[in-house]
Amino acid sequence: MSPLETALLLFLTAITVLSALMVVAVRNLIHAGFWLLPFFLGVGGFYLILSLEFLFALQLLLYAGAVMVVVLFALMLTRDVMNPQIRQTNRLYVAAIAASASMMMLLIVLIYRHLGVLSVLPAPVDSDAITRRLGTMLLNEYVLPFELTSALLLSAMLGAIFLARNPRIEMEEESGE
Amino acid sequence: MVINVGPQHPSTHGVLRLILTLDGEQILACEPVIGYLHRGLEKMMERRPYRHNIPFTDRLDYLAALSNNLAICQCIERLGGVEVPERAQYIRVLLMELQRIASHLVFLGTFGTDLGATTMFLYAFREREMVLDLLEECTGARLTYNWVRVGGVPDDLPEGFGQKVLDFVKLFRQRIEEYDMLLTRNRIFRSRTQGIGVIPKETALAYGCSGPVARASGIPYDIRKVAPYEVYNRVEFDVPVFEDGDVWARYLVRMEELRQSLRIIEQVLRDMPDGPVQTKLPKIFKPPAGIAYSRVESPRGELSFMMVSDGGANPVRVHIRAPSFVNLSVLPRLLEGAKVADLVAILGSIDVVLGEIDR
Amino acid sequence: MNLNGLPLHFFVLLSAVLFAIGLYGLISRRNAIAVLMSIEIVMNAANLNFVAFWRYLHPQSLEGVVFVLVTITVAAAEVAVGMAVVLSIYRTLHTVNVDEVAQMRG
Amino acid sequence: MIEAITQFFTQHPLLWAFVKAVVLASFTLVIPLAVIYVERKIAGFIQSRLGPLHVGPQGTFQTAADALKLLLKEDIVPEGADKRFFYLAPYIAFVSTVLCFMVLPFAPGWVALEMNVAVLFIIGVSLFNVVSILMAGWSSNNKYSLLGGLRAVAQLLSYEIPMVLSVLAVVFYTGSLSLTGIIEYQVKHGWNIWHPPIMIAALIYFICALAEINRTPFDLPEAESELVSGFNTEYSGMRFAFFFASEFANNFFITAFAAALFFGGWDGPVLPPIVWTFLKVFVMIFVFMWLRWTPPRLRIDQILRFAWQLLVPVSLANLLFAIALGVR
Amino acid sequence: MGVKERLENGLIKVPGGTILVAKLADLMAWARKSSMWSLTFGLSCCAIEMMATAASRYDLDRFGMFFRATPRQADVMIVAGWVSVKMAPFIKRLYEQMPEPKYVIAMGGCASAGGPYRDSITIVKGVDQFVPVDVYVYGCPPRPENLILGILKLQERIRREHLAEKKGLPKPVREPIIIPETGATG
Amino acid sequence: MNQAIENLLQRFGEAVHEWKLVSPNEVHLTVSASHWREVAQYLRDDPLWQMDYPADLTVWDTGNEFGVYLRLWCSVYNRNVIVLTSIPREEPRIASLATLYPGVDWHEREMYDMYGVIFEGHPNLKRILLPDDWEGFPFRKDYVAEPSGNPLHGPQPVN
Amino acid sequence: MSRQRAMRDTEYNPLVYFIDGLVTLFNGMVVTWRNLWRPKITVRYPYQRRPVPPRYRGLFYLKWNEEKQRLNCVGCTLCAQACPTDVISMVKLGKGTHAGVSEFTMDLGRCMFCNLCVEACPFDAIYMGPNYELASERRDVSLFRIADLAQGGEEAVRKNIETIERLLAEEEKAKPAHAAHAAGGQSE
Repeated sequence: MSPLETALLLFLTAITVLSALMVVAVRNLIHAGFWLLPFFLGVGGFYLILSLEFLFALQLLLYAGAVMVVVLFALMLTRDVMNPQIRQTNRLYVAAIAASASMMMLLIVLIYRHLGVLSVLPAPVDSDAITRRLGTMLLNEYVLPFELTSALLLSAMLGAIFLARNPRIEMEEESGE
Repeated sequence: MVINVGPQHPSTHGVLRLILTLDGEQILACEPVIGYLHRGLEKMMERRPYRHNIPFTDRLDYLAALSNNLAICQCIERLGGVEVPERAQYIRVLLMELQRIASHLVFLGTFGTDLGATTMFLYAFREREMVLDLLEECTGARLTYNWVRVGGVPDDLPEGFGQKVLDFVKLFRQRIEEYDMLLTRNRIFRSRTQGIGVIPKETALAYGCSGPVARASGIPYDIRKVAPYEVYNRVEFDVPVFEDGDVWARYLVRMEELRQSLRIIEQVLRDMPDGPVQTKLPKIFKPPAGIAYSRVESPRGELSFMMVSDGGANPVRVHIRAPSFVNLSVLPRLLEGAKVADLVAILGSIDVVLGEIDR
Repeated sequence: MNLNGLPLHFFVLLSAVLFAIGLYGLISRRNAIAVLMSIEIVMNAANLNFVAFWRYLHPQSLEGVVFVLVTITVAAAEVAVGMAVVLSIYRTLHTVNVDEVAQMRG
Repeated sequence: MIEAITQFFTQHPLLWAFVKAVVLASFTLVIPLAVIYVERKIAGFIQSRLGPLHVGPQGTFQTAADALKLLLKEDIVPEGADKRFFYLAPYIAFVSTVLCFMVLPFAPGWVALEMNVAVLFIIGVSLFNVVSILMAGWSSNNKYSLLGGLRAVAQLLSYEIPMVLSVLAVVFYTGSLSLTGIIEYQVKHGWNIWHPPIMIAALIYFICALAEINRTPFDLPEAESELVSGFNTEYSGMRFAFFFASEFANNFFITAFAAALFFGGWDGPVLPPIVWTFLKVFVMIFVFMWLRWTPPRLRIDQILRFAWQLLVPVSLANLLFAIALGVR
Repeated sequence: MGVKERLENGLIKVPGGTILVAKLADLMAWARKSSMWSLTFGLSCCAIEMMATAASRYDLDRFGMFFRATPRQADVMIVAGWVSVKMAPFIKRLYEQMPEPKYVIAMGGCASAGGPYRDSITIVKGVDQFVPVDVYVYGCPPRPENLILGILKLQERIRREHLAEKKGLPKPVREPIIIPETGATG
Repeated sequence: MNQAIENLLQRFGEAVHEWKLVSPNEVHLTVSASHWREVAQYLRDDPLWQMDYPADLTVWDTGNEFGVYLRLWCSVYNRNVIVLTSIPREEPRIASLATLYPGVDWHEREMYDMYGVIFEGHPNLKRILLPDDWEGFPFRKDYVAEPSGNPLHGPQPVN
Repeated sequence: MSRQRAMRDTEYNPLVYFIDGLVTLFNGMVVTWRNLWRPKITVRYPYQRRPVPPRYRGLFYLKWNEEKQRLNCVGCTLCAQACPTDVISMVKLGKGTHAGVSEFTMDLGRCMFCNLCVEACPFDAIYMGPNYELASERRDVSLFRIADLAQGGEEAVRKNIETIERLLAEEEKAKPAHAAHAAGGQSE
């Protein structure tokens, strides 16, 4: 890895972690929602590094585009309960820090235990071919999960429309897309 | 949520302010705030001799200045018992109908813009310029004509005016067809206007709505028929009346009135007799004491002047019953439960002129 | 990108950190939408892990990627339903605070 | 000379990328000038008037003057605004447009970034536009802005779905996710537009494109008569210029995208490919403008109802149709 | 604004400096005067003439003017019509919302000097009592040509102001003008 | 018409001071202020009158008293009625018709605004045209206006 | 009186509405297409003018009488009395048959261009001309003095005063008994 690439990687990591922190820590929820954007983009960047262009585009489309916008939309529709002055954390505030910190420590310890197994150098892959193979595989070997997912998606869509339906406000129907 | 629309807002046709209480997209209550153009005109008129007040009326309903001129002149004529020569009456009717066309064209244009059809605005104004050219040639002004006097009109029609008007009528008939094709028949336009802002007949009556607003609600109230003035009883024309009372009906009434106005103009030009156009009156005009009122069908509805005289040179009281003022008072009732998006269409279809509301 | 010199544990650690952050948000936030956002972070962390392990350990078989695809789709569905639920709760109870919603019981 | 330059840039790929980015960004800044000028001229002619006339010959410098003036205007941040997001929103809109142009092939080889998932990338990136609108609407601290922003987002998201579905129809039909691949397929097999499922897809795409670039009858987000100026009500000067530019660049892009998907991109006889691309784009832009100045606008609930009740089912059915008829 | 100020302070150093800066300044004045977006601000009768000016026959778009609904994006405020006491604060507020550089055209006798409502109790005698007016367009209402003339005068003024700026002269001052009372009664 | 007038006179007797048949379908009535609302209600509800359309309502100031003018129209028989009354200047009070005829609501508010006439029973009697903080009632004959002075209190001249 | 029901549409059906929408939209586009090729009606104002009709009521002028070498105005103030907004004021010069004006001021900031003054004038002295260009950067441009209003300008005013003074002097010579200070007098 060249120094430039290292710098880029560090930059990407910093952005991802920082924006994830902001999402959970910022008091103003709208700000938290907007911080999702760099987070998703950062994760997408890692997909790109791992030569998965297809996943990158999907991440862009579904997370950075759809999910984030829907979240923001919902936030803005319910904005009158979201006074930025209101405390956004609950009583489990300290417990949460403790829990997540210990969880992180645990994971790190586990990872270092198995460091030997993990330090493998990857073989180069052709990202173009991956996309193509992915399509074939989804319709052959993995057709069951694929179908299940689509069924889930369909039911989710129907459920969302049903739940969000309001005889008075038709505007919100699309939030269940 | 409370939203303040106006006083400077592109859809309020002037400086009307609406305080809307919203629940989502629905309007719960609407409170119009008017008076941003108030200038105490009625008081100013009390300080001036009768005939000095005529030019001020130009600035009431500035889209139909001639109607206002006619209304005040009729009122003074009734107060003083002045007769108007026949030719002058014909000229008045001719100009009134031209004025009605010009005014309805402004309605058409602004209503089109309100609903997003910007081109309609420019087409309507293009044709309006033609009417204005005609009126300018006759009266010498584009907007504030001041061309009706107590006892007639100041001057005869200019040379060759009739032919020019007829040419315009012929062209304008085709243009109305074009408007129909562009706007009236448009599916989007129809679904934006039909069934929106319904004024039931009883409401329209109780609120005293007049003009196209009343006629779209099924009240056959047109002063030209109910209490014919000038020579309106000698010309043949239909008054369109619709039962539905929605935005669409109000729009159709105005479109039909455009056609009827053309009909009236043709008849008037055909029948116009020769003769004097003005009755001689004394320099200082002092009508006898009393109360008089006049009613005129302005493009917006019943325009009525009420004057109280004590025999002096100045009126004791001039009251203007402005059609927009009354029609606008229905708005809060009309907007209850309506959608915000329909506000523009509803307000546009009432076609108010703030100049005469605020006086 | 050339991955020479970039060990797998970089990705694994990163996703561990992201997971912990998401967990913190999941526990500590009161607003239902914020909780959903934290879930998204957790899911992304998991996705990253899947992809990284696939890329380093089994680059020929694509299972990891398929998993991620499914997860992303499920996440999208989850957000759609979640938001619909939140909105309907908001409409009836005028709050999206998780604690309060739990107390009120509809 | 040229060889030397080529070699220099092959040795420094990052520099080359930078050059390409700069060129694309300036293209995105300049193309709106032309589009806006054409738009105003056409609007004028349709409305029996002349349009810009006195600034430069036939008013050609009009939009340049507008842009320059906007850059020189005072930059007001409204009181109570969320400053950071308020500053950021126009740039996000602009960047999203530039990113779209990044993967768009203008002619064989004339593409800044050859991406094999270009279509998905474009759809994903164009959603940033939505984010910027939300950002602008929310951060302005103005009810009109917020309402305009929410409406815009509801509309854009609703129309994104049938649009994606109709674009996917093309993707399935031609069997390629890359724009270059799609165009090359058309060069070989004839333009997509002549194939029945794609014809329907093109119609749906056309309608959705109108909604995506906020043209009548879907110009609600900026409906002057209702919401003053929609989400950009509070924006002034340069930031507004960026919104304005990105809107019209988007206009250009969406037609260029359509040209690539349905009309064979650079494909055409006699003239060089780049000319064909621009010719197709400008013909389509003319049709868009012609259409813009004709009908009134729909109401927000009608817009959404139209998308969900008609466009989404039809485009889904059409997608299946296209898959069934597709080559592979 | 940043570029402009730096230009004026001469902080942008280029070889052969002053000429280039002067040319740039010319360019800026040109841009400003040939792209005046105006605020839709119709009050009364004159508003109709203003609309007529924007319509096909006179076509303000020729000069690069079109109407923006929001004051944030407007350069010129055309106050068309009489201004009442109730309306005046709103006009002032809208004026303050406009970004610099901003100009005001008072259209019609009413906005310029109170017009025929000289003895009205609620009409402000000229909009220049609370916002600085650059061009007065008299007439009741002014013909569209007259308004266009006013706009041309404003363009001229922008050019001149800029020339004065360039030569280091003070800006042309808006002097308060006291109109002698005329008329039989007062 | 005659029958209708007779009924009216019978019903109200002395309260109708004066009546005049101006034309076959137009009557001018002068009534006492105390019966203002009753007369209006009678005119609206009586089957022979059915004056269902409130055309106009206004007030004028003669210097001694306020005159009140109400014009009604009947959509059934196409008739006009003008009802006049007068109220003292010192205590300008009269019954409101706004609940009978919603159309006179704004007219009454305007008259309150300009003359300070208090319409008793009006649901929302406050200023309509003038700013809320205006002092005095400008249409009264004794109102002293300062036409040449600048009535603008807030913004100061700039230049 | 025609009483009719407005043309109504059938119940909402997305597909029918959509197709109808396309057709009517196309109709509208035909109209706009037709207008695209019509001659443009724009007047390029500063470079091209439309003539105003002869009755146009623009800026005033005081008529110059070439035969009598004076302005027609005799300073009778009838126009000032006829004006609803007190636009006109004047300074009378001389009296009797040889009366005239030495100053005649108009504040167009107030003028409604209503033509009442012109109609009131029995001496054919004041008219409203075709000049409508009244825009300026100066507020006091609305104030027109006699030299701006008179046909022939400065020169005409000078000649007017000369003529009237000469006539007055002649008259005085004819009637020497009269006191000789009747050079001017206020109109009121």
